[in-house]
Amino acid sequence: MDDKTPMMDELEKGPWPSYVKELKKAAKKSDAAKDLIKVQERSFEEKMTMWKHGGIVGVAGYGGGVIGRYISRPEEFPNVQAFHTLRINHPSGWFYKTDRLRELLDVWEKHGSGLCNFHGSTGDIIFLGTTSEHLQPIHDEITAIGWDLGGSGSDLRTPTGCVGPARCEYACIDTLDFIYNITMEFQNELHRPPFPYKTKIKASGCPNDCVAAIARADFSIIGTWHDNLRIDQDGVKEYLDSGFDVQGLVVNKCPTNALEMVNGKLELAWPEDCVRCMHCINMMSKAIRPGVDKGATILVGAKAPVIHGACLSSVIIPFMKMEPPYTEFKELWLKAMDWWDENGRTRERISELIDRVGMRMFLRAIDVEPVPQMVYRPRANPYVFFDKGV
Amino acid sequence: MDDKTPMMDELEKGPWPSYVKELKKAAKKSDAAKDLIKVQERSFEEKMTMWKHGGIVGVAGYGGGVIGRYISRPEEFPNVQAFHTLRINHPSGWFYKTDRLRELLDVWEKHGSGLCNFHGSTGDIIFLGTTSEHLQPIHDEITAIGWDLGGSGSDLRTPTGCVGPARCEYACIDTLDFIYNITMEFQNELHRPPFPYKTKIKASGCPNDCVAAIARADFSIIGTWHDNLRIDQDGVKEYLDSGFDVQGLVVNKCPTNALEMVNGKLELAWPEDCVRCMHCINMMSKAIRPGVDKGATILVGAKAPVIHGACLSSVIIPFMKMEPPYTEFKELWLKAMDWWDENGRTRERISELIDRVGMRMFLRAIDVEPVPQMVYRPRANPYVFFDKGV
Amino acid sequence: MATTDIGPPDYKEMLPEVIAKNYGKWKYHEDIKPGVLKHVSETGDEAFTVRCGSPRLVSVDLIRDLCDIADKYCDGHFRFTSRYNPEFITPNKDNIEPIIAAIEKIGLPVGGTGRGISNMIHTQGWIHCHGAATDASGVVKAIMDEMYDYFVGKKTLPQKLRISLACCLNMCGAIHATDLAVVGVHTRVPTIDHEHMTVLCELPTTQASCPTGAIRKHPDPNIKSVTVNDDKCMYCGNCFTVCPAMPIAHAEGDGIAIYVGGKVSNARKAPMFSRLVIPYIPNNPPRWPEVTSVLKNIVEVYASNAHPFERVGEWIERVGWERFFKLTGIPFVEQNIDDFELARDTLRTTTQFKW
Amino acid sequence: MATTDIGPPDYKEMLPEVIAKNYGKWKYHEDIKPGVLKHVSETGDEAFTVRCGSPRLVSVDLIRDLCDIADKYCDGHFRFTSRYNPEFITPNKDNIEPIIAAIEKIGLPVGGTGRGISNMIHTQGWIHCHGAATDASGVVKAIMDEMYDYFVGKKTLPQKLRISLACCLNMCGAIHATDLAVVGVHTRVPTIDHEHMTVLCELPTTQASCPTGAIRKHPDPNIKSVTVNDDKCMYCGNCFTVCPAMPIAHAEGDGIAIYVGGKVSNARKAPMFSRLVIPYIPNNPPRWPEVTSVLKNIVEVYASNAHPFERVGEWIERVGWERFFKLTGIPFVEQNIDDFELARDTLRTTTQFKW
Ligand code: SRM
Ligand code: SRM
Ligand code: SRM
Ligand code: SRM
Ligand code: SF4
Ligand code: SF4
Ligand code: SF4
Ligand code: SF4
Ligand code: SF4
Ligand code: SF4
Ligand code: SF4
Ligand code: SF4
Repeated sequence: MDDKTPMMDELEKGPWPSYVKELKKAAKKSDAAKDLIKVQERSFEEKMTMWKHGGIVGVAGYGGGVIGRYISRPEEFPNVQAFHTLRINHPSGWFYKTDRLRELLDVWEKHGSGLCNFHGSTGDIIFLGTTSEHLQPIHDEITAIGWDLGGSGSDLRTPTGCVGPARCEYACIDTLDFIYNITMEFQNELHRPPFPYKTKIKASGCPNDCVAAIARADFSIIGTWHDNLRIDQDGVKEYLDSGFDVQGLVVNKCPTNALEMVNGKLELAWPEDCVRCMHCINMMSKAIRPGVDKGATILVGAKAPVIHGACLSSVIIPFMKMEPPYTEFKELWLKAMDWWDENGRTRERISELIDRVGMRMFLRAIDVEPVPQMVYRPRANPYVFFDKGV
Repeated sequence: MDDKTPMMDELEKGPWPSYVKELKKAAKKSDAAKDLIKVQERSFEEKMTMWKHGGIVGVAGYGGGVIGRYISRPEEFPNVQAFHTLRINHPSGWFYKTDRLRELLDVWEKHGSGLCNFHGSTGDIIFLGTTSEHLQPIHDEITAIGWDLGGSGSDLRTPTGCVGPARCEYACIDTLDFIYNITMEFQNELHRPPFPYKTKIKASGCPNDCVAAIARADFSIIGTWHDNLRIDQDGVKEYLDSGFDVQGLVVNKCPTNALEMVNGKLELAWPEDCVRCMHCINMMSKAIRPGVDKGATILVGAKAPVIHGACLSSVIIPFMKMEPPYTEFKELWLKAMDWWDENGRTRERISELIDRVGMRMFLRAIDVEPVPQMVYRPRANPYVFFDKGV
Repeated sequence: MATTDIGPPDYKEMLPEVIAKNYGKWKYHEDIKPGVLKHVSETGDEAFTVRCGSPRLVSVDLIRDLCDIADKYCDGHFRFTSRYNPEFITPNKDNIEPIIAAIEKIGLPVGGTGRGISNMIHTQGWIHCHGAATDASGVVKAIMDEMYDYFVGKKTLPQKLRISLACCLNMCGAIHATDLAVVGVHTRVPTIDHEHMTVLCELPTTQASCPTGAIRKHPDPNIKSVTVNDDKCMYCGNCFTVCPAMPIAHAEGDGIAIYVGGKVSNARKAPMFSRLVIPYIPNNPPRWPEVTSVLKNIVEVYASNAHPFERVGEWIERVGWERFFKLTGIPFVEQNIDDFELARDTLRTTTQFKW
Repeated sequence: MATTDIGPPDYKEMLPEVIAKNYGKWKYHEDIKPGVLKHVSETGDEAFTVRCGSPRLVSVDLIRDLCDIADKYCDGHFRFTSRYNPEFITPNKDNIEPIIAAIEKIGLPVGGTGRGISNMIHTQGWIHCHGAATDASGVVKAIMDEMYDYFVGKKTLPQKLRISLACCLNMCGAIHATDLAVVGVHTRVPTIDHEHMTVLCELPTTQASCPTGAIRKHPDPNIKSVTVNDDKCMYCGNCFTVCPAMPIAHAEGDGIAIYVGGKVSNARKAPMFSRLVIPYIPNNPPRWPEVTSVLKNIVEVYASNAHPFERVGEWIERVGWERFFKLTGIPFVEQNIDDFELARDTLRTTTQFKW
């Protein structure tokens, strides 16, 4: 086999930064990275993955955090025969101090391919490619400098939150603190897969949902407010004076027509109609802000398609105050996990269980009363259970 | 048992015409009707039906048109021991000539309780209550005077259509002629249940759908037009002059914002956006009319909840010309029936079969190409078949 | 040999003269007054229609009375609407008042047109069906007595409002898409008559009839019958439809559910299903006062909150179901939340809602 | 004994000074220019953020380069966004241009803010996953080269547009709710390695893994394996996920599907799923030109048709999917019509549509 990689080389061109360049940088120091380029080239030629199912590999005392991976043609690509990844739990909000980060990178360069994902799509730092022998040393060395593995397998996956109060005026909850707090509280659930399948928690500070919590987490915590949004008329005036089309781009686009321009003032004329969609706030961040009675809506059930099609999370608690130590949330989550644990089948996510046995069973298990906020609309079919009588 | 019927008597009171009075009128001439009042009173007392499952009864050569019915307490109510109903196919549009109708009523008074439904909710005249011996004579006598039974069982049920061109300016198809034509053409399918289950056809002259075709018929034929609706500006002026709020009640309520008032004229400013919802026409019948290129949208699948929940019909043919002898429609319907007949399980309606095997199978069977008009939106799940290759 | 397959009479013979003459030529119409429509033809002809209510379950005598009116004023023709209402059509304006008088004389109310409440689509109930979980004609009478003013035009509404009733989940009125739907419901698991099971029923059909798969073969191979998993049964009665040995009616358990917000017309919004708002109200003959009063409340809340020309469902979808429950004071209960096959699409997958 | 369960570092240590000081006190923000945001605090402090693109799959060297920039201009701190973009935050306005210059020096583009296209969420592809039906990083590179102008702000759009990619139906990017989703798909039934079946797989789990119930026990009791009903298989690969003895990858059959119109934000409209518009495009490395050109076309049609601040899905739902297919010229095929569990809700149950 020749070592030419014309297709890889092609992907060094073009304006967008090239991952092939990154592979090549790593290849200067790592034989595994060198082989990886060839693997990739071969995949392009054959239009097929070169990887096999992973075996069970890991670190002492943990059931997750490592994805085992082996090449299907070890003769051809000996340096990536085993090429496992480790998932490193990121700090809340993906903020880094460079000295701490450099320490971490050094460990990885020593023990692995030197390639990583910043970040994986769950939110971990991914160390991409090492052999089984290196796994334990890596873990020992990163814990020694204050880092730990993230989730994989049937556990609580690494929770993530948006940048929130750190740099966003819209944040209605402290996403960073909340995520850090529950990550620490549920270390056991994160590291020792106890559940029927994976489960995820993501928190966004407001309904803009910048971590896509509603689409990507079994528990989606989304900041909101219970009183009225606040309008600063001086701010409104500034927008008007600047020629910004408040009527056309804000008032007319409010999904519930809750706003009105009255004598040059922008008013939340129908406060009870505001569904806190953020649109007017997004458009006029200098003039409009969320209310002051802040908390979160808790939604449950998002996941990818396998098996019954993708789900978005749906409202379970319209409003919950979110103050440390987040006891109300934790109790709710633990009740939900208990119920799922007892009733879920293997590889059944919580939304699939809810679908199978009915929302009412879930609500009973977590001691939550049904409210119309949970549904877009009531059922149309007449197939109703009265197992508690009429 | 005493003969008092205090609850029935109560329902003689009140402003709405009383069916109890009708029962009592009939009871003067019919012992069965007399017993029926008692049956009804007893049901009110016991909060239960007094009727049993019907056995198989009917008329020679037909498999439908009669619903057998027996009382559960023949000792108590001997005159309604057997109390079958006959369904008489109504004339298109439910128009009657009194002499023809009187002849029909005479037959019924002679052979049955003298009670009827004008009409059943499928659209038949229902002769309510007679014994098995009378069934054949009734049929013989009504056919002799030019009437026939409607559908029941696993057959084509009595087709119905709105008043249409007979008295409605909106009619885009001749509902009466179409219904009469197919009723005559498919007499065999109507009288000798050939299918896995019942199937229905209803036709409305326009999207107002005054026979609820889209909710109540496996095949829903709904008149529409393919060109632009017609606006008569003199008519518009009349509405404006009368103080009618054209902007607020018409333009602003068009679901696709296709209309605009331009210098006192009402214009279909975005004709390609009009979805022919009828709203503007309904509001301004003197000024706005459907276009001239008229035909029908064919939708398939409406039914009641049993077994998988109620269905509304969905678009299969966006536009079909509807001229006698309606060959295109008939061919389509026969192809659909063939496919359903071959593939449907017992008691499976056509929409349930489509759900079970997939719309693409249905479209292939009826030789119809997929078009986006068939769906509100494409699929979200990635579970796609490529059984014809990629 | 009996005559067969002659079909119904040709409709052409049944048409009033003014209709036959102007068939397909109608130009526009006007609402003259409650119950009276005027249709104008391109020929210049006019047709006046007088519509009236009917109990639907009628004696031949009542129909003959209608025939008499038609003979007198409408060249011996009349029709019924798709909601059971008799209609008298005449080209002669002067006939309107006499027709109205004649109709009122035989005890029927003139009305049912325009923005109000027309006659109720309904079914057999305890008058004739073995499956009825409630009565039909009796409940309808009670409701229409309550809604009378909206029929005769003494009160009007933002737009047409249709009420329908079905006495069991078979929903013979196909009332799953109506502004207000009244549905008879069972709430108890069917009992099983093991003794007559094989005589009366086909076991595979019976099993297949159950939407939730609650019916299994009896575990004892000597008993040729079935068992029901109580936890899975939602009392639809479909097993009873196919198998008389599984009676489900129950004096205390049977009653009425209320569905709201459906429509079939394509005007403005696409057709919509009616949605469950009250899962159960016990049967209370002869006047079902709990049923009539919740319907009255909903109609009044609609009347005072909806925009002009907004159907019930359009109004609710605009303001939100959470607002509907608040405005009507109807309690939201677990049964309102769907848990059947398409349940997922009803869950609120957004933070947008009203308090 | 290894240390365990210490968790990630405390985020507080990781925060830049200006962030720590103004934590929770931000008042409003401004878009200064593409890639640069200004946040103003109630304290009067300002924080300037410079955002740049990244290939996500990076060498430690690149991260160290980023660290260098952070050390020089941002008191040794920086962050990544939820879409993989590095962000440098400084209270000092004068640092903006030097930071931009430093970023460009290491080959990264400044941008990704405002009404354009940000970085693509994506997955492993042929770089690391055994299940990949297409590559990830390679396709992403090809697409982002095409979309570059929308990232750096040379071109803008009516509103944010998110593109994501997943290399198989597991959809690790959870890209089922994104404006444009690129999904690796198989189109051939898995083969079965009967010999290794029992060694490698648990039969009940394998059977249960199939969404359509296509997998059955092998009819021959001597063969401890399974069979697949070809007619029921829609190539999801879920069986392969749990059972290595059922390989599904196929050089000619694998490729890419395009989904359109999803969103997750609750702004204006509720979150929406992305919808299938092109069921299959063959893999064509290294540049997947067919994929990039259809995406470009959709973006351009969106750009010239949507209203200001309307996301792709909002635009399509307003004008109708029939219009979308017409405007883009994408053929509508049977695969676009849903036939999975919630299919019924996607069928057009109205006569309202555009030609
Ligand atoms: C690394 C990562 C993709 C990436 O490149 O970013 C990834 C990689 C894999 N995912 Fe994932 N998933 C990753 C985020 C996700 C997400 C997104 C998220 O978390 O926001 C999802 C969708 C959300 C969800 O949880 O549903 C996701 C949904 C899946 C699924 C489908 C689960 C489902 O219930 O539908 C599988 C299949 C499985 O669990 O068997 C899966 C399985 C896998 C496996 C373990 C393959 C397998 O069949 O066992 C992949 C290993 C690839 C490899 O060799 O490296 N992965 N996976 C992401 C984790 C990185 C990190 O920790 O930061
Ligand atoms: C008489 C009538 C009700 C009425 O009072 O108006 C009626 C009465 C019965 N229907 Fe119906 N259906 C009647 C119109 C309907 C309609 C409405 C329509 O046709 O527009 C529907 C809903 C539309 C549909 O077809 O789905 C309807 C959906 C059903 C169903 C449920 C079918 C389903 O697929 O969901 C059943 C159950 C069955 O077929 O076993 C049913 C079954 C029955 C049976 C035969 C009872 C049974 O279990 O076998 C009822 C006989 C009652 C009796 O003793 O008189 N009936 N049935 C209607 C026929 C009168 C006529 O011919 O004009
Ligand atoms: C006579 C009848 C047709 C027939 O063949 O029998 C009929 C006749 C007319 N309908 Fe209708 N509709 C008739 C049942 C229906 C039904 C079916 C039903 O109620 O079961 C519907 C669908 C209702 C639904 O959506 O649930 C129906 C939805 C309409 C609409 C749409 C209303 C809307 O905005 O949703 C219009 C337009 C309007 O009202 O402006 C309409 C308009 C009309 C017009 C004005 C058409 C015309 O120009 O002649 C007719 C007089 C209306 C009136 O009553 O004020 N007709 N109309 C039916 C009378 C039933 C009755 O006795 O009350
Ligand atoms: C930095 C980041 C959060 C983080 O913790 O990392 C972030 C930050 C901001 N987002 Fe976001 N969003 C971020 C991911 C998202 C996501 C998630 C995603 O893309 O996967 C969403 C949901 C997207 C969706 O619906 O598919 C998201 C939906 C929004 C929206 C709603 C847009 C809409 O109209 O639908 C706003 C409001 C706006 O744009 O006016 C918003 C507004 C903002 C603001 C203006 C908030 C603020 O006042 O600081 C921030 C700068 C926006 C900008 O880039 O112009 N952010 N934002 C993420 C940057 C990702 C990137 O590198 O591109
Ligand atoms: S989700 Fe809200 S609070 Fe969080 S970063 Fe986005 S806009 Fe800010
Ligand atoms: S937040 Fe949304 S719903 Fe509330 S007033 Fe603003 S635009 Fe309207
Ligand atoms: S459906 Fe249309 S054509 Fe038929 S009666 Fe109603 S409004 Fe007239
Ligand atoms: S028919 Fe409906 S969609 Fe067409 S212009 Fe009139 S109101 Fe608009
Ligand atoms: S709705 Fe049910 S109970 Fe009523 S007539 Fe129809 S089948 Fe009988
Ligand atoms: S009543 Fe319905 S749910 Fe209950 S056993 Fe019978 S068919 Fe099944
Ligand atoms: S999307 Fe599929 S192929 Fe891609 S990383 Fe996830 S599991 Fe692997
Ligand atoms: S690929 Fe999917 S559908 Fe096909 S057999 Fe495997 S699990 Fe079933």
